[in-house]
Amino acid sequence: MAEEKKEFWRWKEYNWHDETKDWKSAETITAGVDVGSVSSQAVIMLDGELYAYSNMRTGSDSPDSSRKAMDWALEGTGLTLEGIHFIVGTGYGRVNVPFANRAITEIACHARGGNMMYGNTVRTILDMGGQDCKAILCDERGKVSNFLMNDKCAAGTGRGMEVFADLLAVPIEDVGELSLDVEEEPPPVSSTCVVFAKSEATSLLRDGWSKKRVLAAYCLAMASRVVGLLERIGVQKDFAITGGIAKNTGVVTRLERELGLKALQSKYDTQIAGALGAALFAKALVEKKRKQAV
Amino acid sequence: MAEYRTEPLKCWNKAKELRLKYYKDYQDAHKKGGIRWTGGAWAFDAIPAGLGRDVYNITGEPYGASIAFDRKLSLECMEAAEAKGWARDLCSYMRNYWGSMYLNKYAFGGDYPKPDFCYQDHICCSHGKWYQHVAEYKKIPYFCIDVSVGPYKDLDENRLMFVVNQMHECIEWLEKTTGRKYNDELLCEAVETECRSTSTWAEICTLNMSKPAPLDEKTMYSLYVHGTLAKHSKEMADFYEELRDEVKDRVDNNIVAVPHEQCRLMSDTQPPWGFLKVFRYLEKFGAVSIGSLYTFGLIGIWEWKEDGTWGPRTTPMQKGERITSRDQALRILADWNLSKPEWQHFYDPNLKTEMMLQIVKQWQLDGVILHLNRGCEGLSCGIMENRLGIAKTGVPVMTFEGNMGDEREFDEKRTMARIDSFMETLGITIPA
Amino acid sequence: MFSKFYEWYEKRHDYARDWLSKNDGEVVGCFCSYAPEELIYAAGCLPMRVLGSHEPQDVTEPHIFGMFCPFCRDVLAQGLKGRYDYMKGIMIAQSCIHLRQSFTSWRNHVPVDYSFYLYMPNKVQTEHARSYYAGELVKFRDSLQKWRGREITDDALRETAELYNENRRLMHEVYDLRKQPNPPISGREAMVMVASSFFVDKKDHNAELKRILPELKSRTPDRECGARLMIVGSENDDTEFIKMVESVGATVVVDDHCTGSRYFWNSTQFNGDIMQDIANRYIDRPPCPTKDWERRDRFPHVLKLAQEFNVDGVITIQQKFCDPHEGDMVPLKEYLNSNDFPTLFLEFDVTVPLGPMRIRVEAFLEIVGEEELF
Amino acid sequence: MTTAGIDLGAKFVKVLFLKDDEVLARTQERAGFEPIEAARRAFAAALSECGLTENDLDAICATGAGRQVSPFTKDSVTEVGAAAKGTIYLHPSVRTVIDVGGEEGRAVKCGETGKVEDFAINEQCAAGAGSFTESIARALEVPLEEFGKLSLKSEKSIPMNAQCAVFAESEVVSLVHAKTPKEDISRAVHDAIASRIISMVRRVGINNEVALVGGVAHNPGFVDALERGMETKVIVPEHPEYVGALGAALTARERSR
Repeated sequence: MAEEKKEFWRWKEYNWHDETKDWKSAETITAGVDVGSVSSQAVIMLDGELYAYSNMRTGSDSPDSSRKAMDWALEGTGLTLEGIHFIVGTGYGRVNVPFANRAITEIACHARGGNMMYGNTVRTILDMGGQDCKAILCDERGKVSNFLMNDKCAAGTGRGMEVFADLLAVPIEDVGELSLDVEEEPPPVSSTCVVFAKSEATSLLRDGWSKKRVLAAYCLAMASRVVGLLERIGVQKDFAITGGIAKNTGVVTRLERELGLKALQSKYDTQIAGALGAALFAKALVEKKRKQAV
Repeated sequence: MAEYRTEPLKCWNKAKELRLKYYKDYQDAHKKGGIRWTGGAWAFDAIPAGLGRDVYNITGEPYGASIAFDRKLSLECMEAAEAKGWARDLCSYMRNYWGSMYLNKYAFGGDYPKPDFCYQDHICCSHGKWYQHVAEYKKIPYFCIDVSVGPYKDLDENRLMFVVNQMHECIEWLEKTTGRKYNDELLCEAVETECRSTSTWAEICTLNMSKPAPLDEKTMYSLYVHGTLAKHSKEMADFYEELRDEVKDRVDNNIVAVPHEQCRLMSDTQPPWGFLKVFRYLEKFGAVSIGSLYTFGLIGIWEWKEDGTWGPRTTPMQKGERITSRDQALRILADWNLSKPEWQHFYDPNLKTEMMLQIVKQWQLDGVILHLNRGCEGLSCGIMENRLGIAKTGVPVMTFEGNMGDEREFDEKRTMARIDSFMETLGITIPA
Repeated sequence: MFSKFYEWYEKRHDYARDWLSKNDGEVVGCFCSYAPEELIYAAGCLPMRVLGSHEPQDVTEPHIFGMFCPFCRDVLAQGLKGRYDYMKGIMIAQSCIHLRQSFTSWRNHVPVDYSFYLYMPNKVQTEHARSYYAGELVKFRDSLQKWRGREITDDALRETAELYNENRRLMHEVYDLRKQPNPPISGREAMVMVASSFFVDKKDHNAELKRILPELKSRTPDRECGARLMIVGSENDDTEFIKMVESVGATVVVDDHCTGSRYFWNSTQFNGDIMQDIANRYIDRPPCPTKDWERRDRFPHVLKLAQEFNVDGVITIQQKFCDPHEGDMVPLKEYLNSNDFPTLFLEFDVTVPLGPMRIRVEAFLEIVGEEELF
Repeated sequence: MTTAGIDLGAKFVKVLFLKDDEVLARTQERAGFEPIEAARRAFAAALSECGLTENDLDAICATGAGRQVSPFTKDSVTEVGAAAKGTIYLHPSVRTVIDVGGEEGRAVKCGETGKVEDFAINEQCAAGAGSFTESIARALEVPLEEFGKLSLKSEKSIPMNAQCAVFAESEVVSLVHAKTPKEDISRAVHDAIASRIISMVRRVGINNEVALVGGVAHNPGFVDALERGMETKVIVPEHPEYVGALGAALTARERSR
């Protein structure tokens, strides 16, 4: 039974650092580590500017995942963990980042990170993460004023999308594009429940639907569920999406259409918003600490 | 296999016209200087009738169901209610109704007509909140009568008078709210008419004891609804008498609902209104749903007869009584409504099981289908105990989960698959 | 200091069995905080509200449909599993539809000698409710007298009402201490104190309250107060949840729950006819949403508590599928927000998964808390 | 008489040939998106396994979600009926049959002849048992086959409450973060799924004896959790995943008599 199955849900892991910058000349080096339920990111900042980051899957052990993410972000920079002045942990495993100086929720971090990524006009941030989905309202400093999370049902999460990609044997990075390649928008799958949507998709395919059409129906259903969350909190402009699903154009395009609002674009990777916010908080905290010490 | 004669009801179009006229009348009420009120289908609607002959109402449950029929509009309404922050598991009639109000869309075209006041009775937790919110949102007055005085078998003077006293209080409130003088004669007339219409509906249901059945439940849904709109109205009462005569005629001439009837069932609670094809699917098996405690007993008023059978409740007029005073009218109205079969299980599921088993016996049924309706906490109250109670007597019973007004909670394929299994259990196959 | 209350709370069945061995009476299960316990107590019985067990279970599915609230399920499960096998009587004062299910299923499937469904009015806002309810209470008294074979005299009722009033007054005194800048009592301790009063003989409970009060007044809290929170909503005796909230930089200083302040907030006023006096006390108490119409009388009450206890924010919680509270949540949030109290809404189940709850609470505290991050 | 039963399930197509009381062939194929093709393959494999041709079969009956599209026969029996019939044939004393698949669980109360007296099927949000264990095993980085056995090593009960498979996964993640041993997590997961299935079984009543059929019956952790939860022994027939196909073959035989 244990046949070799290709894992279509697996997305690419990567790291990056800015070779034009030299950490040795930085006054404040801070980092943020976001250990999510599905993915982990580490971000290193030099005086409040992005320097290096990594993005990888969370393993079954979160301290270990946080260490791996951090090491990978440091890789090739010559910088070591000890050289970082302040580290903030965030995400599901925020209290399990052994080397962090402080833990802050991912809700605050996404707002703060979003503020930098999309500019200080952003007022609504939708974080579509692995297992939950958060609608966040914030002010011009990136301070949260209100938030909502999905409660009863996990429809509209990255986990659901992974399950789906796997079922249809479509690499997860391609889901969005493929779902847009349909002549006419199909009705949304009636069941957005991850478990039941699977059986519904199977029967649609057996009824002769193309994979693209099924993907379109699922992306649409997912978008409508999320729009519901946004409407409940009351979307304010400007609006931005962070997290893994932000990369899925199939969901984002439909979400924008239903909402009648375009999401802001950013030059940064949408998945690092939480870690970025954490690193920014780390900077504020270390500066405050220095002031107090004086 | 026997094939019986089947033909559409002659009064079908009239039924439809009456229904549309009702919604149109409400919409146009202000043009004629009339009054518009809104509230539940269980409200004592004979009471506002005393304000004049130009008083029109819209009852929330059938209105919510009308929206459910229009799946696109219903989804819009649900989403509008959710956008305001309301929970998705609240009463789906209520969410449809609120959505229509928020969107300012009347299901029968045009804007949502603003009511002059809200008036109803409190049967479940949602009903109290439903019109409280409408009244707040539309900034209109609200009056609600509490009827939670226990099952009819235990009714006594203290309990009856709690309801009657609130009715008196309500009349004073109506006068104050509308500035109109209350007319007791109109009240008496309305109460008499209500007794007549609700007893006649029960009579129509008893005609379905005939085997094969002259009516199927899907048809009955379109007809019982008149009672949920305005049970006190002369038009509706007259229509029910006409319908009764026609159904009698169908029985006499062996005109039936399902041509290959080979299995008789009943259902319970409201159906998923967007998916009445469930009943068409049953027909393929030659299975006819002859009704339910819901279709029989939500509008029909019944009583246990001396011979142990269950039948239409004898009206005060049939007993030779005339209604002539306000107090008498209110006492009769309260007593009559408190005996409503669909009201008893709010206190004790066993009372409902007992009535359902009586229907199984008297209407000669082979099985029972229970809709576990996520959209209505009131009528689903105790439904699993009903299932147990029925199953214990050896009567086959199946359940399916759905929602009367929120199609997102109904799984068509799985429901049909369940029906297949149930029919197999009953030993019924699709006739060739 | 609160060890006695914790012990009662955790070993409620032991307490009840012990009570039975010492008294010539029975334990009567109550299904709602509206139960007029004074009558039961005056009949020589111990009223005991069935609260949550917070244990997952799989026995209620045949009896209660899936869309009904987890609390009503938890209640019935304990009965079906025989946790209350010493309890000979049960009664419900009419409350929400969901709890009625637990009561009727219990009556059908758990052996009891005595059961009573009291038709407590839902419309407490009409004056007619007073005499009607007093009339229903008379029936309850008659029925109890018949069952117990002894008379419930007006004097006994008066005495009991005084005992209950004393309990209410003492718990008020404890609650008053929570108004202090750093309250000497945690939210969890307060919750256990009120919850235990649902099972314990009021005489014992009063004695313990009197014992701790002087000590409590001079107690120096060993923790920072942090953000001052209020918690409002449906039935809640989830001490683990409060513990979690109070471990992340906050203190719950007041509540509006039927298992909390609403249970003891008002007391019986004596005007001559003791049955009417008791009836009035229940008609006039801070209402459950089920009974809060046509006006919303609960909202100003909640606001007043929030102001008097000087809270920074309000957590509104609700048992999943609880229709009465769901019908209040949207306007309640608007009402509190428009009065400058931020709110956080959470949905409860039999057990509350602490991980997902914690992030919501922490994020909320980051909103209401001081601005050290900016 | 030789008959065939074809079970067109959501994940696998299974074929079983029955001659008198002897099973001549058992084959299965992954259903994929073309279950008819899969059925043809499984059917051909079964024929070659016992060296028969289609003409040697006296009757064929289909069951499973895809029973109405079966290419070989119009005759069909529902999953509920087939599970009951197959189980009673193998274990005549059984009165409660529990059938758990990837996305659906069923409980059947049956009489001596395998006649269905009552049945229950899980409602929405019931977290498909099969899919659920798969995703948790993946989150824990444990191979699926070992995941079930792992739970037998644990003695500790940790309550889990999430109704939804995905949220349950977050509860598992919380347990992982709290450094809970994998075997305890495995047991918690199996207990949670079993508890949901038992809830459903209680609707029809737990009437001795109880049997578990379907692919999940191969998972010892689940069987153990089920037995503990119901406080009764559970019979697992040999080849539990073929019981539906067997029931269909038996139905075919009955109907052609």
